Amino acid sequence: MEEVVQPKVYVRTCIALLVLLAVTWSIGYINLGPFNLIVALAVSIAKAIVIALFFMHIKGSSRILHLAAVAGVIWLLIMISLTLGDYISRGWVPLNH
Amino acid sequence: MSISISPASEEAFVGQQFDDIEQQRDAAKLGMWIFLATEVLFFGGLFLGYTIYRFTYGHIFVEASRKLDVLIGGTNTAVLLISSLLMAFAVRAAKLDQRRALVGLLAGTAVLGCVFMSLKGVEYHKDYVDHLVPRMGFKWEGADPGNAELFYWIYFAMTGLHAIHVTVGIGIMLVLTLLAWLGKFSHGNHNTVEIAGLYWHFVDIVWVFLFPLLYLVGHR
Amino acid sequence: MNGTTPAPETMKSATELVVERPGEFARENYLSIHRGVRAWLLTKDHKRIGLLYLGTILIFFLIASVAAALMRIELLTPQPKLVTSETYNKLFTIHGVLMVWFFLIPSIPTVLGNFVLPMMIGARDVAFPKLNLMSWYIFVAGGALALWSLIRGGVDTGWTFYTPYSTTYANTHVISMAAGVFVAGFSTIVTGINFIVTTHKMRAPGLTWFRLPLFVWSLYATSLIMVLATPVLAITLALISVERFWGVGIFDPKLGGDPVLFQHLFWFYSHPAVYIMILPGMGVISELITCFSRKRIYGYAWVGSASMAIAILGFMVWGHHMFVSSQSVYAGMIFSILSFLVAVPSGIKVFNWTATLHKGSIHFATPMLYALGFIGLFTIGGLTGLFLAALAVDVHVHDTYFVIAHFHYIMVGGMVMAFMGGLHYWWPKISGRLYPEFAGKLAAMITFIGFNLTFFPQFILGYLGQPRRYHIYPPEFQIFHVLSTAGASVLGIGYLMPLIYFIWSWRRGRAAGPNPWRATGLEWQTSSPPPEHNFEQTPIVTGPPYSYSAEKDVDLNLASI
Amino acid sequence: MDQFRLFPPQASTSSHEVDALFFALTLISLFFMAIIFLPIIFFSVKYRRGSSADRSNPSSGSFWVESGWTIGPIFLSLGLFAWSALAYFRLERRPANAIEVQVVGKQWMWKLQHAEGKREINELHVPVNSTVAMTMTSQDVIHSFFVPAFRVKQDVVPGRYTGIWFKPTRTGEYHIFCAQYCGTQHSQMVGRVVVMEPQAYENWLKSGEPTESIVLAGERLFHDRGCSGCHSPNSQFHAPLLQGLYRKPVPLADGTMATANDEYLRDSILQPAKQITAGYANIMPSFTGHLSEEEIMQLIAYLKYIGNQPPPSQ
Repeated sequence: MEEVVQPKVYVRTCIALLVLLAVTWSIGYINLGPFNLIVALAVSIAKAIVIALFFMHIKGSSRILHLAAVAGVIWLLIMISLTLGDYISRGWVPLNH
Repeated sequence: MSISISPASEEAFVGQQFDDIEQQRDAAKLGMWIFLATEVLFFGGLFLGYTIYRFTYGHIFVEASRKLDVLIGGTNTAVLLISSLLMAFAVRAAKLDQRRALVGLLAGTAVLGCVFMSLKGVEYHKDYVDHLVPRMGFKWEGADPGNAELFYWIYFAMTGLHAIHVTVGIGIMLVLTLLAWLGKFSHGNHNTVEIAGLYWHFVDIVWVFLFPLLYLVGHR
Repeated sequence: MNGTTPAPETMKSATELVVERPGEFARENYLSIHRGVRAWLLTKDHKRIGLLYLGTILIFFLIASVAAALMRIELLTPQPKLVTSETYNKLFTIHGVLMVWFFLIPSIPTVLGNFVLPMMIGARDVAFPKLNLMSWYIFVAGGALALWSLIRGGVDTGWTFYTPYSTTYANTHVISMAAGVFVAGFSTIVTGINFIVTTHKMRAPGLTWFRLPLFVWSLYATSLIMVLATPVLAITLALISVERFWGVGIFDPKLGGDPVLFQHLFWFYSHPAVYIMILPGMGVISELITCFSRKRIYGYAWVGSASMAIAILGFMVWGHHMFVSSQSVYAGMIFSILSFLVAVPSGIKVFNWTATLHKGSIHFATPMLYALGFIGLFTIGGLTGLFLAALAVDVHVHDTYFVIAHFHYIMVGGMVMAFMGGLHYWWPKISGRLYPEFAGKLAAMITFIGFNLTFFPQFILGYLGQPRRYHIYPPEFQIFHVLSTAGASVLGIGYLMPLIYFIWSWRRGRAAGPNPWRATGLEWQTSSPPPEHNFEQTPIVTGPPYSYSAEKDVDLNLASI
Repeated sequence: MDQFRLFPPQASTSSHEVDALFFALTLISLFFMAIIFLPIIFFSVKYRRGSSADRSNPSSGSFWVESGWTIGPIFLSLGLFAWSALAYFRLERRPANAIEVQVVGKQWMWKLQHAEGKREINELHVPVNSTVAMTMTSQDVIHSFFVPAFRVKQDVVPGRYTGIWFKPTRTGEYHIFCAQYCGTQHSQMVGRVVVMEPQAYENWLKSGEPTESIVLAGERLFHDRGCSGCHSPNSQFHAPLLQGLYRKPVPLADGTMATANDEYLRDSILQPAKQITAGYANIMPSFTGHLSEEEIMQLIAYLKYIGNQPPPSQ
């Protein structure tokens, strides 16, 4: 027995995604300093979650699929955070005294 | 609210290693999601490079980013999002055994993928004319041309790898359109369409991150 | 456990009957059912694919061993005698690349894992048999590319491909070699996906996660690393190939790029890859120790969880390869503490194997000798790993023979011993025949002695300061190199013997019967060699694994020759 | 230098510290080998098949035993980590008032220059009981400067500076190795450190042809390459003055702060837009490709020299 979602769910999802795109795009013309990056990333993450939940049917899937969906992201964050940690702290012990 | 459909002669598609079609579908979906996790880390290497150099050369990245065409980048985002909508409907049509709708939706997805690639091609050509392609007549008026070249190198690597994925996706869609037209996905055999859909949506998600990170580094 | 319970009773199944027919060679089996080259090349049977892999990786093992032998002969004298520096550099590169990516990483997972994983969980095949065959073809394609770059003149970057040497300064065939490894990486990914899905979705009724054999746990943990680490290697190799081809790239110092970033990306893959190489070995050892001491494993849940802990923690320690690379001091400290912690689950495994022997009934069959050898060598390899995790000591021994000795104790002393042990253990299932036991024991002991003679002197050599990848070295180091070369020739005999008697026993060995070791795993509850779809009927599992009894004396087929 | 031994000579202050940790680790390893190997041998004999040992009521696990051999090693490893990290920190943080040596690695030789201007290739003369600090870079691939007798090693990376320091405690000659694989003649990128009595070192410095000191060479470059055209008080261009700058905090245009150390100065010469000083326009051209690594080091030595002088009152 397979279940299918009603069309309006997909249409609403797509409208939400286009609205979020408009938000990113317009924020790009306003100077928010470091918040430009933060807002852009937040919107992108929101979009990705919406796509995964509704288009890719993570909503209503088994727990193992949830795990598989986040595993790649968690591992990417491990890679980025530990590497970035190296670059941020490089100058902390000065080469010369 | 959801509509239920009942399977008809599904057992014909079950591999000998599986007990029933339910097990086969679950296995295929799980396999695809794990593959997508590997894809996240495949792109992840480039995202790491981007993060490190943006941290190191933030100033130059902002300046270099302003030379990219945000109109094409943004339009392409919308094109991909709408193609994802068509793909989602295609999976639904496959589950409901609506053959003609399925053929149309798969073809539509492929067409939007081609639109994306065409716009990308126009943009790459524009970048070439503007001397933004590393090692191919690259010119930079501002300070530190090396760092700017680094940004465009990352830009071409990330969008190039994404474009390869879109091209593969278009190929898959065309094959699926043909198979759907031949009626291969009827009577509950919609697994392949669903798996291909997951791939297409994933490629969409990658672009959702690439657009702001490359085109909107600082404010314009 | 009740000591009088016959072991197989916990595995209720229709196939149980075959256990009552000892010493019989199953005429109808996966080998006999379809004959001809075409049937082999198009097979979707996980058992045949395992054998295809065995043949393929043996070729790479032999080529890489020849490279090692040439290096060891060259190093008998401080000054060059046999080859030029350029050739020497190509030799250690080909040795490293082929051993790491074309032998060690595929060895246990694709040969033993492919062969027994579906049987251990009572499945008819892996979840995606076509993908399984495809992964072998991808592997062969990758290997062909690697051999092609070898034939064209080889590569001299070392298996680590460090930039900017590999991208800008090397004059050898880096791109085709990187492409070979890139392609082979996808075969690893496909195998990993297949194993994870198989373990999740294909288990026999009643086979809960905590009834899984520990080999399955370790293959699952390995697959996790395969799917999450390998893509990073793939993109990194793609980046250096494009950079080399294009002339600029993201690691290029001329653009302000950082060559150390390459090392982060490379070791994010390559350190977890070390666990791809050792975790399956640990799983094999858990099977061997229990079977040949007729005991349940001590601390089942701890050994299983330790595999998962190693797989996950193993991803966060890559920076210990970079303590002198100009990485930040503080990043070095984080990576150091995590490296110390990843030693703890490995320790847990060793302690539990030792405790399993307590009150056992220990049979010194060939697989058990390899298993005991594994524990000894892995313990030394693991403890010397602490020296490398300790920041200040690592500064001195980094890139010296100390590191070489350490990882050979893990990779060769650990993984290859486990592979040989596992191959002997499952050989009766694979071939339906017994190997000659006396020759087996002799080979195991020769391997152990030869290994220690080869690699122990290298610890001393390393602390003295002999750097790795040196073609010419100061004369005062010669005595240790001579010892090492002598050991390598002994080790070579230890590896050649099984090759000969396995081939011999394939046709001439005594029929083994379904379960010559009286083992409890599901793979032993079917005939040897198994039928095409493993079981006549899907087995149903009702109890925990390793329901051995040490109090009941069993006679294993040890005196077969 | 060339004699058979089982243990490397201890010829610097850090060699004692590293060896102490090494022996502690060796003892701990022997302890663990004993508690693993002795029971294995004992059980192998006692519980060999067919022996009459008591095998009743075997245990298949105990929470407390497992916790014991989990938590014990965790604490032990934390202790080892703390010890090794402290020693590492001392190795990485170089002391003040050291004899400075500039090192450029290239395929396949070490080029060294003393502050007084004396140059050496694959040889390094240093006085005993004095701290020597080296600033290193590579002009091609990654190399690694390794002196086993001092227990020090540091990769030499193109595009940036790395440092290493040691304080020799025994006169004699010791190996220098390149420890990072760097190409065909990697194993010939070797040399020797000659540790001398202080007086002998002074004599050695004065021997040979008279040399121009690094600072003087840098000053010459500062004028020849046009740096002084902008970076001087009476320049018509608006560029930061460099007197009194060295090791001082510099406010940047993006609101953050930087310290004017060697790496900052190097980046400012090669990638001037990376860190723009607040209040100045981004007008300086990049000198990438116009200066050799040695010249950049000489220039920085001069910038250090004027950077330690008081800034001009105007």
